Amino acid sequence: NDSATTEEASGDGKTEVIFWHSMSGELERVVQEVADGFNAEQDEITVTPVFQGTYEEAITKFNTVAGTEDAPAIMQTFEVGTKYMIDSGKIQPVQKFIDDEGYDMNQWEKNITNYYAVDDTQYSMPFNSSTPVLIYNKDAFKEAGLDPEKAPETYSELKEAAKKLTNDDQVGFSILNYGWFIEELIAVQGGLFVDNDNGRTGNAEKAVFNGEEGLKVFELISEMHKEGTFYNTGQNWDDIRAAFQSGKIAMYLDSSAGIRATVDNAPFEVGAGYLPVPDGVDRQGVIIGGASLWMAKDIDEEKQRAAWEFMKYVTTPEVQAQWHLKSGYFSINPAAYDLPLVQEEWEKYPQLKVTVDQLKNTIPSEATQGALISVFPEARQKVVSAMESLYQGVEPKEALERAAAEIDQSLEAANRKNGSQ
Amino acid sequence: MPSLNMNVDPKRPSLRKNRFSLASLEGWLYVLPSFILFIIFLFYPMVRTVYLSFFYTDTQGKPLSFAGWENFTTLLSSTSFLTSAKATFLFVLYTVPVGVILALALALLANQKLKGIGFFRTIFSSTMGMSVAASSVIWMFIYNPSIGIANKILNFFGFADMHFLLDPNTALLSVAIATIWMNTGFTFLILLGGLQNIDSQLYESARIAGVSSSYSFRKITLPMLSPTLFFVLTVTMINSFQSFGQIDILTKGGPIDSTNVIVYSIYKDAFINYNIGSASAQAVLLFLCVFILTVIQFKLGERKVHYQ
Amino acid sequence: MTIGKKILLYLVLILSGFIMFFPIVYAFMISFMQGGEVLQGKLIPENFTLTNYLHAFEKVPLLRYLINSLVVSTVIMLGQLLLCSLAAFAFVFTKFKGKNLLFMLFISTMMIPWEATMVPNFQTIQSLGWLNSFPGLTIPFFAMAFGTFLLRQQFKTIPIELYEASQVSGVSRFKFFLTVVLPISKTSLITLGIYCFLTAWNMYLWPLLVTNDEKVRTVQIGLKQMQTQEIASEWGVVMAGVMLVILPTLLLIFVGQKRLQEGLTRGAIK
Amino acid sequence: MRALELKQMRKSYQADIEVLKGIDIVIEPGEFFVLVGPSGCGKSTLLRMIAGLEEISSGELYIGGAYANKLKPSKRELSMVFQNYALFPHMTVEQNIAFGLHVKKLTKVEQSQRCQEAAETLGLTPYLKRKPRELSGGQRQRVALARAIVTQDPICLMDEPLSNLDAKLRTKMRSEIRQLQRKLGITMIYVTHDQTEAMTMADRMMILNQGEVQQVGKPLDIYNHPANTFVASFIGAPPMNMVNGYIQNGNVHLPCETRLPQIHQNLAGEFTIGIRPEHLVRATNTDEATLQATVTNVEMLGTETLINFQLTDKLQWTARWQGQHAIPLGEKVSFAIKIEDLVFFDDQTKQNTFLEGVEVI
Amino acid sequence: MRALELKQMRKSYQADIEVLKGIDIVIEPGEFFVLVGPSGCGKSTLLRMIAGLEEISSGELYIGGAYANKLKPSKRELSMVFQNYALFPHMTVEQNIAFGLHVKKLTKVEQSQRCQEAAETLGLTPYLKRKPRELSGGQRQRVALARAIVTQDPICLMDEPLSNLDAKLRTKMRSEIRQLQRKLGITMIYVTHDQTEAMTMADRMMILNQGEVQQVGKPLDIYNHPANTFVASFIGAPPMNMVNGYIQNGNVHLPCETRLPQIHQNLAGEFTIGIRPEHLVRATNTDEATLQATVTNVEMLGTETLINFQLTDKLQWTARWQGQHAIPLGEKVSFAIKIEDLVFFDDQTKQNTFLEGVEVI
Ligand SMILES: Nc1ncnc2c1ncn2[C@@H]1O[C@H](COP(=O)(O)OP(=O)(O)OP(=O)(O)O)[C@@H](O)[C@H]1O
Ligand SMILES: Nc1ncnc2c1ncn2[C@@H]1O[C@H](COP(=O)(O)OP(=O)(O)OP(=O)(O)O)[C@@H](O)[C@H]1O
Ligand SMILES: [Mg+2]
Ligand SMILES: [Mg+2]
Repeated sequence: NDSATTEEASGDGKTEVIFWHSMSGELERVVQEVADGFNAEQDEITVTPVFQGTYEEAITKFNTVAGTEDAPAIMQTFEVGTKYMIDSGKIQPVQKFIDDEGYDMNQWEKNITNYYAVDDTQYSMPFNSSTPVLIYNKDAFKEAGLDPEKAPETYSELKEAAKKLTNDDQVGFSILNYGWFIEELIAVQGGLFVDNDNGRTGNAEKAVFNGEEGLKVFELISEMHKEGTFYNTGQNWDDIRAAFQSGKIAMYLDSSAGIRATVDNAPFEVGAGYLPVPDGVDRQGVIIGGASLWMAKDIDEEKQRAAWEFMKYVTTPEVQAQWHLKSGYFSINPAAYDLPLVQEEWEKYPQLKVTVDQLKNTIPSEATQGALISVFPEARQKVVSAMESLYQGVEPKEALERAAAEIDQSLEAANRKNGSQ
Repeated sequence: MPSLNMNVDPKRPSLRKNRFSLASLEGWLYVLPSFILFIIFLFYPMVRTVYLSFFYTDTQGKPLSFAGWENFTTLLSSTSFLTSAKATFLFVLYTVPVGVILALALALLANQKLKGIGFFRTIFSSTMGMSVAASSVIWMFIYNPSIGIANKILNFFGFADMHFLLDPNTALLSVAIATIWMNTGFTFLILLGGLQNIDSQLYESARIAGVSSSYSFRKITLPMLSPTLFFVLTVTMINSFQSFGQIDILTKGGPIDSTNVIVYSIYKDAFINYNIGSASAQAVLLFLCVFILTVIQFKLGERKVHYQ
Repeated sequence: MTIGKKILLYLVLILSGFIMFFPIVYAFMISFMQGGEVLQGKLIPENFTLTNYLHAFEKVPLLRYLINSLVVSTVIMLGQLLLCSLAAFAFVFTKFKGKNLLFMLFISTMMIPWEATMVPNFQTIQSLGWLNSFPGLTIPFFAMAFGTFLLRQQFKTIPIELYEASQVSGVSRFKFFLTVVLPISKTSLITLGIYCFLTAWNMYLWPLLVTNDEKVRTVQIGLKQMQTQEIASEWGVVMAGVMLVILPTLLLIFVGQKRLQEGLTRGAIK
Repeated sequence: MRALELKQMRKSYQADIEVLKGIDIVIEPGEFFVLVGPSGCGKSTLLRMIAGLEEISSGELYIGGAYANKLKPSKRELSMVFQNYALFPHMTVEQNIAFGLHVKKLTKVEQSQRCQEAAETLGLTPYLKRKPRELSGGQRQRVALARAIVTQDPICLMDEPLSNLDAKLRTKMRSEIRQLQRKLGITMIYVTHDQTEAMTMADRMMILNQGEVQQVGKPLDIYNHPANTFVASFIGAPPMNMVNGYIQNGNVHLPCETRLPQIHQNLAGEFTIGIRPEHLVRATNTDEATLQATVTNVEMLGTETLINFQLTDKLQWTARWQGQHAIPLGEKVSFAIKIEDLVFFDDQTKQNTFLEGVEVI
Repeated sequence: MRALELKQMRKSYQADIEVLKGIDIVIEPGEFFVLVGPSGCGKSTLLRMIAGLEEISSGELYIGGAYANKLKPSKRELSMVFQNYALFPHMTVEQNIAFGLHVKKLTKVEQSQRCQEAAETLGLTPYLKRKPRELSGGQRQRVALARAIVTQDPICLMDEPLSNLDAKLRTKMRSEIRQLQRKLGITMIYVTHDQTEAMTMADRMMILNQGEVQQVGKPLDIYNHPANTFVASFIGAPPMNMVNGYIQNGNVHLPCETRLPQIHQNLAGEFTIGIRPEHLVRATNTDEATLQATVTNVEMLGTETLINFQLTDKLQWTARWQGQHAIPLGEKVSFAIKIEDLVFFDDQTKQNTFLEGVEVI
């Protein structure tokens, strides 16, 4: 019995904090290290990280145990699940502890915490955060006669570069068929995804990404694809990376968290740049992606406190520096970047700094705060479908409108259900 | 002769009843353990699913209010469900006949009396040892447009690159091929077992008659194998309707929903989009659909099957 | 068989064997690749070192997981063989009211999408207090329509004379089941056994759901733990994991195949 | 020792075809009861019904006085040799023989001893460790036989248990089975196609034709007094010669060249007249009653010779002579007939008129 | 019409047990060749080797003059009736019979006609639509038979094809098969346990024992001149009576109460002496050569009576008398013996010394 084991573990008088996460691979070890570090530092609390599968799998499980003894104290959930978690009524906003303790939240990176704050309430604690960046093959740039130190910044530069980079064996550019990138490409122009200020001043009722900004993004993809300078790599992260590493594509958008491995694995020099914007548009910055840590509601107050202690520990600059270096995710606490440890690493991987700069330069707004949608996963699927239809020759406008209409429907259905609750 | 049947011993009915119920009881006893587990772990959830399919649910799957047939009517009128249904049927159509025929061919091949045949049997059945997840990852690499072996082979033979999983026209087929590969091992093993169970005397008889091997295949092997074939067909069909893992890993239902088979759609609705009501309705529809097909298969098929 | 035909047969065998086995060989190759080699589309690794395998063991408690998987799979296999053969026996060799209906009911369970049953089953297991325990991992799978169906088909090919002969000998039905039906169906039982074992071995979502503890978790969770989403997976290590995980199963097939070859018996003897 | 009683037992596999049409018979405890009849007449079906393997369509069965229609086979305490052996392919000969012995409450030692004995009796000792598949047809049949006799059940049903054995072994088996049956007082129902078996082993025998009982009785009685033409021609090999003839004024008229004495009885009318082949002996002196005919075929079996001859254009008769007689084909031979050897059957009902021992005037 | 030649054919299933130990025989085209021998002696194995179903361990097989060791069964142009029928369970009787007919280049009409004919001959017409499972044992066997005869292949192998038929049907089948074989000139190899079948059907017959040929020849020759004690006791039912005796000064000494004349030949030494049961006739006058013994068992078969008597303490002999003789058990009977009916076998080799027709002094 699960609760039994919990009791047992806390038999030595320590409060046990179960921490469900979805960090697999190398990341799991880093999470474990962080927990170990915390456990070693004090002797009141033990944090036990437990891998619970993908975010979707974990959330399903959380959903079934929330409110019972089997619920974990800390639950990691991806950014699109934010609204779901808020609405579920089964979590305790961390704002409570911030207020209780008068914790200074300003040490946290505003551009990150913003995403998880609604109506000035901080709901969860950002944990692993990333943003999209443009990754490119410097060797290929050289070969094509482009400046390898200067990444394309506008659509026309991008197109230009892609054209030059495209030959029999290589295609200039690619974006993973993943809704996140579209959201980012719209946000960087200052565009919104849904109405009611990206769902942050009220439940989103309509999709608005089919506006001018979205159209520009779709047109870019469509045009480039028609020209043959855009390569469709599907929905798999590994596929697009394989395409890049094997020299099939010369530029693509990747998550900031994946950069280091890409640099390590590529048999050529890798460059990183900001997300490109349409010509004549001011860069607004990027939305944070990744996941955050939530606290369960119906558990012992003591456990909640313990969980909060852990969260605070996680955000200390030292821990964040480790985290940033080992995982590739951003540090929530910008102070971490000033540590010599990080600076050294940045020497080695200048690409990392690019990502951090891009985030720092982000102008806080509803657009870059990111959308809050109850049907976010579904919306992303629709956007992916729309992207895919572009490759089949569907007009960008039509594809966008169709996706928007479908998302409207889902929004309406969701709101109706919420209303009847 | 009905008139004679009237002439029954007066003590017989009671006797018969007694014996009948006793024998019945024995039969039930054998079935009971399975039956109880089925009730707890399959029928009860299924009933719940059916129940939920008539409700609007919140994102956590709690019924909110009675929806009547609405979940169903919405589904049946939505194009995406129809696409899913079509994809499902196509998928079954691609995988079942080809898969069974392929496995049968391999089984026939491996049924020869040759030196070292055991090695080949092991090879042929080896795909059975691969989990769907592991196999799918391998196939993901094989199909990868930039590094995959599939395109390398195509190029080798002078064909242009293909975007197996990225082109809505080929994605389903590509997943089907991977699925066939995954299923072949087990189907092969079952069919081989069936083949080896056929009495060799029958073949001896045929060999003496001098009929061609294709004739004895049609007239002896197939009919004698029919119980096994029937089983394999039924099971692969049902399994094919339920394929999930490979789609999740290879295509996630895309591109443009072309591989969004119903089970995957159920999964998405239930675990990603939190539309439990709709997911339940789809599950019910899928269940009914497979059930009807299976009943038909039993009604038509079992008649043609020759048991000993 | 003429020499020519033999050679042809061998050629076809080798070719189809190669095609069937290629993906596994490919996985094997990947399991030795370092860093980006996989993503660069290499077929053969630069050098065959065991580092990936060592990494695989380091990353997750693979040995522990393997043992758990072994226990879980074996228990499930035995449970399924027992329950399925009992039920199949009833369907073939006993008469009772509603037999056919019950059989259809059994078959129909195969059509229930497991996605629909998962959450309620989780709650059942939770309320039974079986989370994090072997019963929770195994018992829900003991009953299996598929296996019952398979064995029913096999049992139906047993000549009824054998049943009659043992009836006349005064042997009880259960004894007949033990001493005649089971041995004669050895082939099918082994096949089914392998299948059950492998399916259990390959389970992922259910063990993930009902366990929170490394002490009872199984290898497929371990495999998943090796893969990552947003950052690049180390495919070499993942495949090393895959190879380690399929090694026992391939071995099982190999051994089972041997047993299958021996265990062939045919119908009644006239 | 257990009696068996069959009351109006009927069986139909398909709705409208009756395979057994009301069998009424009481089989005494310890009796050796032989069942004969042409192929497909229902012998195996009857055995299977007694064993409880086939449902009784109507009628009643009593075993040892108890109503047994619905009794399970395993409760009937009988053993059976199946016509098609029904050996267990996965068991060795030894295991096959010992199968089911454990229910008899015997010690392991007794079991194996009985098993050894049976194997010894049936000459199976060298094959005890083999699987049925590696045995010859006759050896398999003997395993089936062994399996039945080890049980020593009070009732034993045997369906052509010796059909695949050679004459010598068969003779041996015959006496072994008979002795065993006597010793243990087994009630035996035995189906056979072998006349010698039927005649030598049976206490009583029953002739079945198309599901109907033709005659029940002691073998010799049946041989000597066949109830009807069917029995007459079925029992005895070669079968009884038969022809349609008539009696007028004490003269027996056969449709061929004959010289027969007048008979005493006050008989007249049409009859089917029969005579056994062995009664058509070679005529030696001229004043015997004779029948002349042309020889068409001669079969010398060593011990005896079968002489086929053309009685009428359409009718062949057979005579059976002791010893070896190389008669040239086409020769006209005189066969002596004793008038008392003739059997008269009612022309309509084909029933025996029991006019035997007709006196010569 | 096709000849068959077997040269030193051997077979072992397991490494060290030879089931057939070098069979040398030429079977003439169109010959009806019967194979007999005790159960398990290798008859079926031999047939299966000829058919090409069993590998030839060593030796050579020629069919129609051509080396056939490696020939496929289908290329040997032969048909076969299997001892255990080997019917196709999933096909109707009709389909079973017609199976493989299409390779014979016959029109559909011819095929179905042949099929009808065969079914008619074998009395299977009412069962054409049934599956083997719904047939009686004899009916199944007839289907197997029909399947072989429809093909009209030049060589036909039959393994106890009539064992499950009743005497009457068997007699009929016997002549049908023989006629068909003659008409089509089929070379037939026929395994049987039925002596009558062997004697009446065979052109030549071969006696096999433990994989070794004992004697080959015309049935009557074999009956009259058995090559050794095995053949003597195997052919003829009941078997030849045998005893160890010796000749001294022209006197034949048997270990029992006898009165035998002196013999002429200049013979002496120990012999195994045999006499057939039918030669032990009832003594009628007092000056005959006789043998006295006590009757222990009498079996009346209708046509004939088998009288068992105690020759010595340990040895039982059987006499076979025509007709029905109800001799009381325990009676002392005198059996007349003709000295020329005695057969003398070498005491050591058990081979026949061919001292037949020994003259009485
Ligand atoms: N597959 C086999 N493996 C091993 N031994 C076998 C096999 N088949 C037959 N034998 C043995 O070979 C010997 C000859 O068998 P075969 O079947 O030829 O006898 P048979 O003369 O036909 O006897 P029957 O009259 O009883 O049918 C027997 O002792 C038998 O046990
Ligand atoms: N399962 C069945 N379904 C339909 N008809 C059957 C079935 N079994 C037997 N019969 C028919 O019933 C009749 C009697 O069969 P049964 O087996 O009792 O004959 P039998 O006397 O034993 O003959 P044989 O001497 O040839 O073995 C036959 O005509 C047969 O065709
Ligand atoms: Mg029968
Ligand atoms: Mg044989």
